[in-house]
Amino acid sequence: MSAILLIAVPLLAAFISILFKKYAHYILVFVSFASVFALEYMDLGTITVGGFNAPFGIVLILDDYSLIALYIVNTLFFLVAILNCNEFKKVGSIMLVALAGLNGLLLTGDLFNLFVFLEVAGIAAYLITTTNKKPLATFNYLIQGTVGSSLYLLGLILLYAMFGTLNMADMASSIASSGYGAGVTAFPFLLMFIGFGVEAKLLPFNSWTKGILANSNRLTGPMIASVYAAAIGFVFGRLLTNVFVIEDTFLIIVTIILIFSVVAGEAMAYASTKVREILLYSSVAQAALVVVVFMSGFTGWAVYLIIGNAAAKLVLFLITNTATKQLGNDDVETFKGLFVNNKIIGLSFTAVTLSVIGLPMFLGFVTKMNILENMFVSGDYIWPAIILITSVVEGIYFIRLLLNLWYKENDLPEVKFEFVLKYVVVIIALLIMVFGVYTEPVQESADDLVAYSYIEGGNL
Amino acid sequence: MTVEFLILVALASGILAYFVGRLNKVLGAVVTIVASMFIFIMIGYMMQDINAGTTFNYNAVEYMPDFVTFMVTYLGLFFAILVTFIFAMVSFFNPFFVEKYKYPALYSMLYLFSLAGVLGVFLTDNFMVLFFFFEFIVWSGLFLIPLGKNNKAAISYYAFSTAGSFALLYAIFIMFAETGSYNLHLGLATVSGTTEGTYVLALLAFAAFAKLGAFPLNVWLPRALGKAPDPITAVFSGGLEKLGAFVAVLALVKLAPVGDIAGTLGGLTEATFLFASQYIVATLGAMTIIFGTLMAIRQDDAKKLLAYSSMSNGGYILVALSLGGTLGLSGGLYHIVAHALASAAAFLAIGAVSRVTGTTKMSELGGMIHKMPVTYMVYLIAIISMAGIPPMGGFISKWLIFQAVIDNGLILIAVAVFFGSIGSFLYVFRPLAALFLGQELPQHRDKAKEAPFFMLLPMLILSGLIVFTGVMPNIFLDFINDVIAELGGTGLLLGDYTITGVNGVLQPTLIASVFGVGVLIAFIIFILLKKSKKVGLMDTYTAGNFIYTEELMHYSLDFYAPLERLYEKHINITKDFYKKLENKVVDFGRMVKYFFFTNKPEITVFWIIILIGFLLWGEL
Amino acid sequence: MLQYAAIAMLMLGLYGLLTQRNIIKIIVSINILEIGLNLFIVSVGYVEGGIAPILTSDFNNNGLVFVDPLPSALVLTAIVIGVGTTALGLALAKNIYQKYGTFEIDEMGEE
Amino acid sequence: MIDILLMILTGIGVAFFGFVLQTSIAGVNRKVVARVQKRYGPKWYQEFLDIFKLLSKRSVTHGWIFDFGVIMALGVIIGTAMFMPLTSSFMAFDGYDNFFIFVYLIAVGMLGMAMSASGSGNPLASIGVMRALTTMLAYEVPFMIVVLTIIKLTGTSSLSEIGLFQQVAGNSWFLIALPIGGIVAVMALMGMLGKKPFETYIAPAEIASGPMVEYGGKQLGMLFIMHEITVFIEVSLFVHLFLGGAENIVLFIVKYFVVYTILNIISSVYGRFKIDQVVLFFYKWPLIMAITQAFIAIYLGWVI
Repeated sequence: MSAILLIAVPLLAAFISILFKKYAHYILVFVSFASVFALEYMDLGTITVGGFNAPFGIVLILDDYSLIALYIVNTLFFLVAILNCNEFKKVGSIMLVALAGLNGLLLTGDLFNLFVFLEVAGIAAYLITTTNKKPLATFNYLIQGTVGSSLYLLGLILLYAMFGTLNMADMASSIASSGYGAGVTAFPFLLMFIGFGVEAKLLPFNSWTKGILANSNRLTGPMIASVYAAAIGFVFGRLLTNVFVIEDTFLIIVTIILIFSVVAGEAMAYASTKVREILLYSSVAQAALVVVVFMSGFTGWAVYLIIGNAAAKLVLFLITNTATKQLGNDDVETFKGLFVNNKIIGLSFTAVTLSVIGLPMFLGFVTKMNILENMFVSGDYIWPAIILITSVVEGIYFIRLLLNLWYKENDLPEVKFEFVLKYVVVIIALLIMVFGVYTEPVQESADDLVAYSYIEGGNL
Repeated sequence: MTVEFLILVALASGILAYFVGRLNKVLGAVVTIVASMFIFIMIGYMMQDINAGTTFNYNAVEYMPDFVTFMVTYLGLFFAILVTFIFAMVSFFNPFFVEKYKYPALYSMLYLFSLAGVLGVFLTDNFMVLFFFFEFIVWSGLFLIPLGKNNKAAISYYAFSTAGSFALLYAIFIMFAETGSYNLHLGLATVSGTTEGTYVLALLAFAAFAKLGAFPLNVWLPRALGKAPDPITAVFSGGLEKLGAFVAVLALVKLAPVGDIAGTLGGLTEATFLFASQYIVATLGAMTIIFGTLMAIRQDDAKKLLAYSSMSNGGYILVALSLGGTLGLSGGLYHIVAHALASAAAFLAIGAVSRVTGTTKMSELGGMIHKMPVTYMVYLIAIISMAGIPPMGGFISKWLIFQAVIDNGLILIAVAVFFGSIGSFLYVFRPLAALFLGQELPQHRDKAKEAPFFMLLPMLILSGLIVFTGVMPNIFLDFINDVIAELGGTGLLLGDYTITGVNGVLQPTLIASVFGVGVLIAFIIFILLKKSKKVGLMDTYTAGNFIYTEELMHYSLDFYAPLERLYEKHINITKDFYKKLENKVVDFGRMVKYFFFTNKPEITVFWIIILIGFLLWGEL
Repeated sequence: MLQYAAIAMLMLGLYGLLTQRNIIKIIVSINILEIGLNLFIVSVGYVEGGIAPILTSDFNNNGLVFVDPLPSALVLTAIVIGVGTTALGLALAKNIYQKYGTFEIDEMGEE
Repeated sequence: MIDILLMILTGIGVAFFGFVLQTSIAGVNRKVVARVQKRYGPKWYQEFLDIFKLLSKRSVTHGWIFDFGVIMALGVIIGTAMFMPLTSSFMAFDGYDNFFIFVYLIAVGMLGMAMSASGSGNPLASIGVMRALTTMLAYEVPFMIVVLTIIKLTGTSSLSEIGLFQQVAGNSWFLIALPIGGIVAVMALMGMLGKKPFETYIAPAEIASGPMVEYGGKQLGMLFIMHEITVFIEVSLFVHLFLGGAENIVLFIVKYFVVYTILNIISSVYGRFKIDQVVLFFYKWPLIMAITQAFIAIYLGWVI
């Protein structure tokens, strides 16, 4: 079956679920479950929509890169859906729209189509965050999201005016052959970079993240922090590796933004005392790191970084939000000694955090080592220094958090975690540990992923 | 008996200890004893194979990624035997201490995990495997420390040792970029002498300083060792600090020193052939000695005092290794052995006291000798060696280090080294007088009783070894000569009983026997004369008035008051420095939060316009 | 000429976002921004002396000069999306008013 | 086996000779100091009388550590004295008279005495021990820096060879060759012997004579013997290092007597420092002088 179904079926289900309000969340769970398994039978290749071939019509591309992206995003989406289906009943249809938008984002090969799916997913995201009961924060997110995507559209149109095409592969080849100096294409690329920067939580553009994630609940936290972050990360990666041409002034601006995001992200996390804020700011820094790795060209390892971060943030936000709902606020003080009497949750939380820091025996360690190794081989000495110093800071505030959560003698907070959550969290932690030690498959798949991330050019 | 098998045994027994520990705390700890003894004996066997002159290369195990290789070298084996021995001895204490901790099963598991890590670090010739186990020890040590009193110490421990291990990682990658492989010997060989060599040397020295707790990075050592559970402090100061010494050997010995020959300071007749890098490391080592000694003299908590003493001994090791040459190397390596044994024994003795009385604060203790005489003797022998006094091992290594310092004519470093050795009499005597001797305080009189046999056994073995390394050092020095030969230096000139340094010959057995003869004569004089009347401790010369309260008659608080007054004002220089550093990071974080994260949308729009303006600055 | 007007409106929208603290005014300035953007998109497709790009019976050979149809097609979707976001914005404004009783962000106070 | 026994016997002989020599010279010096204070002073063998009177008295003990400490202190000091070369050629253990052995074995003696003093349960004794150790920290470092210079110049750390080095025609005694070093050594020697300016830790007027407060009878007698032998070791160290050792025994005794008497005379006119003044004093002038002397002698080679 062709990949278009991944977008069509959720949209159809969304409209059906509006009719049967009561069964909305069952439809959601069923569709997301089906989409995860449908991926098995999807045949790779490019799908032209409406018969027009590549440079003229919209084209969807399913290659190794987007297949892995789809697997990850769909499974994470399914996990979030399962865990929240009984609690958030009325959100079923919006989630389905979000699923369609995300799948569309990952599949599309056309820049304007990317804008449309970005908006569809964006609006679904704004609606999901309304469950936070913080209308001002959602409003803030809406405004910034719209400004970001309008700038993306502006940049897109400028490129269209210059090169006459909207198809990614065609755009890339025409930019290369057009012989324009980098200075010319810098402005539209910067606009598109800012447009995506807002969604990808890069520092100057992400003032919405604090409002949304700091008071998120079991649905919005994992959705925004892991599912959306992963999807945006993958798409941004595809854009960065295929379309963008990054040279002198544009490169300077982008590097400044990224260095500032990584360093400031870690500093902010170090300075904050609320658990969710720590996770939020560390995911800002991780997002910037993903972009850095994409820019230096090791797409394979960037993919593994995204997977590691997305899984980790899912587990972390699930546990933190469940505990916050039952404890009231999420200060580190009230969380002290949380794991003393629920050890399984504690162990998986610790395993996942240590993997994010990059300590041995975990997936994070393998990814970080290989990224640093490739950076050194490619002669870049500055970024590894920044990464190492910031990961020391990151290590300190995560360990401080962990030790507070584990070691406390009297009046421990009573938090009940239901079985499904424990089950999911433990599986993810085990996966991270297994792939941390048994690194064979990770090594090979990362190297050959690098080769496929370049699209072989639509139908040309 | 391959290395992977031993590491697997350690890991497996760790997990076994966890599950057994869940059933019965003490049994879990017993597993740690059995496992660490087994590993120590196996390492001992490996010693025979190596003595046959062949360095075994156990490489490639299927399920590990292909580049994991282990190699047993003299240097690695030297450290491995020493540290596994300390682990084995200290493990005897686990069953008695494990009930007190919050996660007893976790305690035994992590104890064996760090042992596995130690094996991994010392017995490999591949840098990435070394880093993997290096981090693994940091990680398992991290969750052991908070089992003691509080977890702030664990955070500073984590901060410094990760900074150290990431510096090591950066150096590894520099070498990888040069040689394309992670081989340890190849990497160090190709890089030494080049400009990258200076970066690698600086980074490896940074890592060694962080792990040894040397001067610039010493804030974590007293906090972590003071607050950690007692057996863990013994393992840390005896065993895990030797990781830093191992990295120091890699940095200062295997890597050719860098920089111009500093000795030729214009027309000096006595040109010393030391390189700039050796000078810097030696001076930092000297500052560590002075700082450690001064801080140790004023500590009230016995464990903190011994932590500072292991810091200043770390300084000795750094000075010795940085001077290099036959004397420097053999002095440094022998000091590692002597210090490891002495500080492990001392910490175990203090641990035995704290198990019975619950506190190691000297102001709350006194007169423990009357109830714990054997622990007292163990502690006495340990501190004699730690202070470097003749009949014990410490004197031999200090004598070698003095020879090295004098031979190189380093005056200022000699001042620090002499100050350190005399200062060590002071801070080593303080716990002896305040904790063991003096009045026996009533609150401890009934509770205190001698440590059980299984706690005394390791302590006695350790003190026996301390005396043995002092009286018959040549056996250990032969093995150290093999290590030096492997590192490319020339070994020490050893007669059957004598050690010939640069400017003097030493026969330790003769000193010990003359010491014995002297004591015999004094004993004969003592016995011949009239027997004295036994009198209680309270019956002392107090100019006539009657005394009733022991506390008033026990001098332990502010023991060296006149000396402490001299440098009271500027004690925590480094602590304040790191506090300020931390505050800087927190302020920067808050400032960014204030500027970038508010609920008003115009912030983002403002920054977008700024960025676009920045790009289009030239064009319009 | 039209492009300059479009860019001016875009600038105006951005200025509105920067200065206004009233929720409704922010939504209005977002709309101005989007209209300016849409105008700009349409203006990109303009061809000097081109005729409407509709193939009718008498304009069926493609020798004629047509105006580029693609941007105007894109504008359709852009406008629809603009409507969607504005509708959502207004709904949120209602919630905010219900909760805080005012539209001025400053008076709402940090939560 | 026999020669080892012979060596040990000669060692014991050397130690005994040292004890007798020092006690008699101390007696003579008590007369010299008395003359300085316008009185006649006791007979020259008064020191012997005091010691044997004490040894015959029955006294009190505060437990096994109290006695063990005294035995260890006296034993170690006797052991150290056995190593001491009397003249540059005659010594018990040929070639093993290393400088560091003396410095460290004296420390063991100090440790033994300190251990038993603290073990006596009297806080004044512990305070006295603390003062003794602090003063040792003060005078030891400058002294060892000067000795470092000597060892660096002569290339050997055995006392007899240093003595022979100074007796060679060309070179003069180190007291003259290293003038500043000589002054520092004298000051350090006064600290070691506990002579007036630095005798805070064993001054009778201070806390009931410092560490010795709880001793009496044979323990005090043995500590007196230990004190005498320590003085013998320290002064003969000074003689070998700075006054060019001695070709024959008579010259050794003359030099020994001259050094000890001059020190006694100097000390009889001084007051007493407080403990932190002692530390401050030693770490200000003597240390700077020692370092400059070392720098000049080693790096610039200016040796008279």
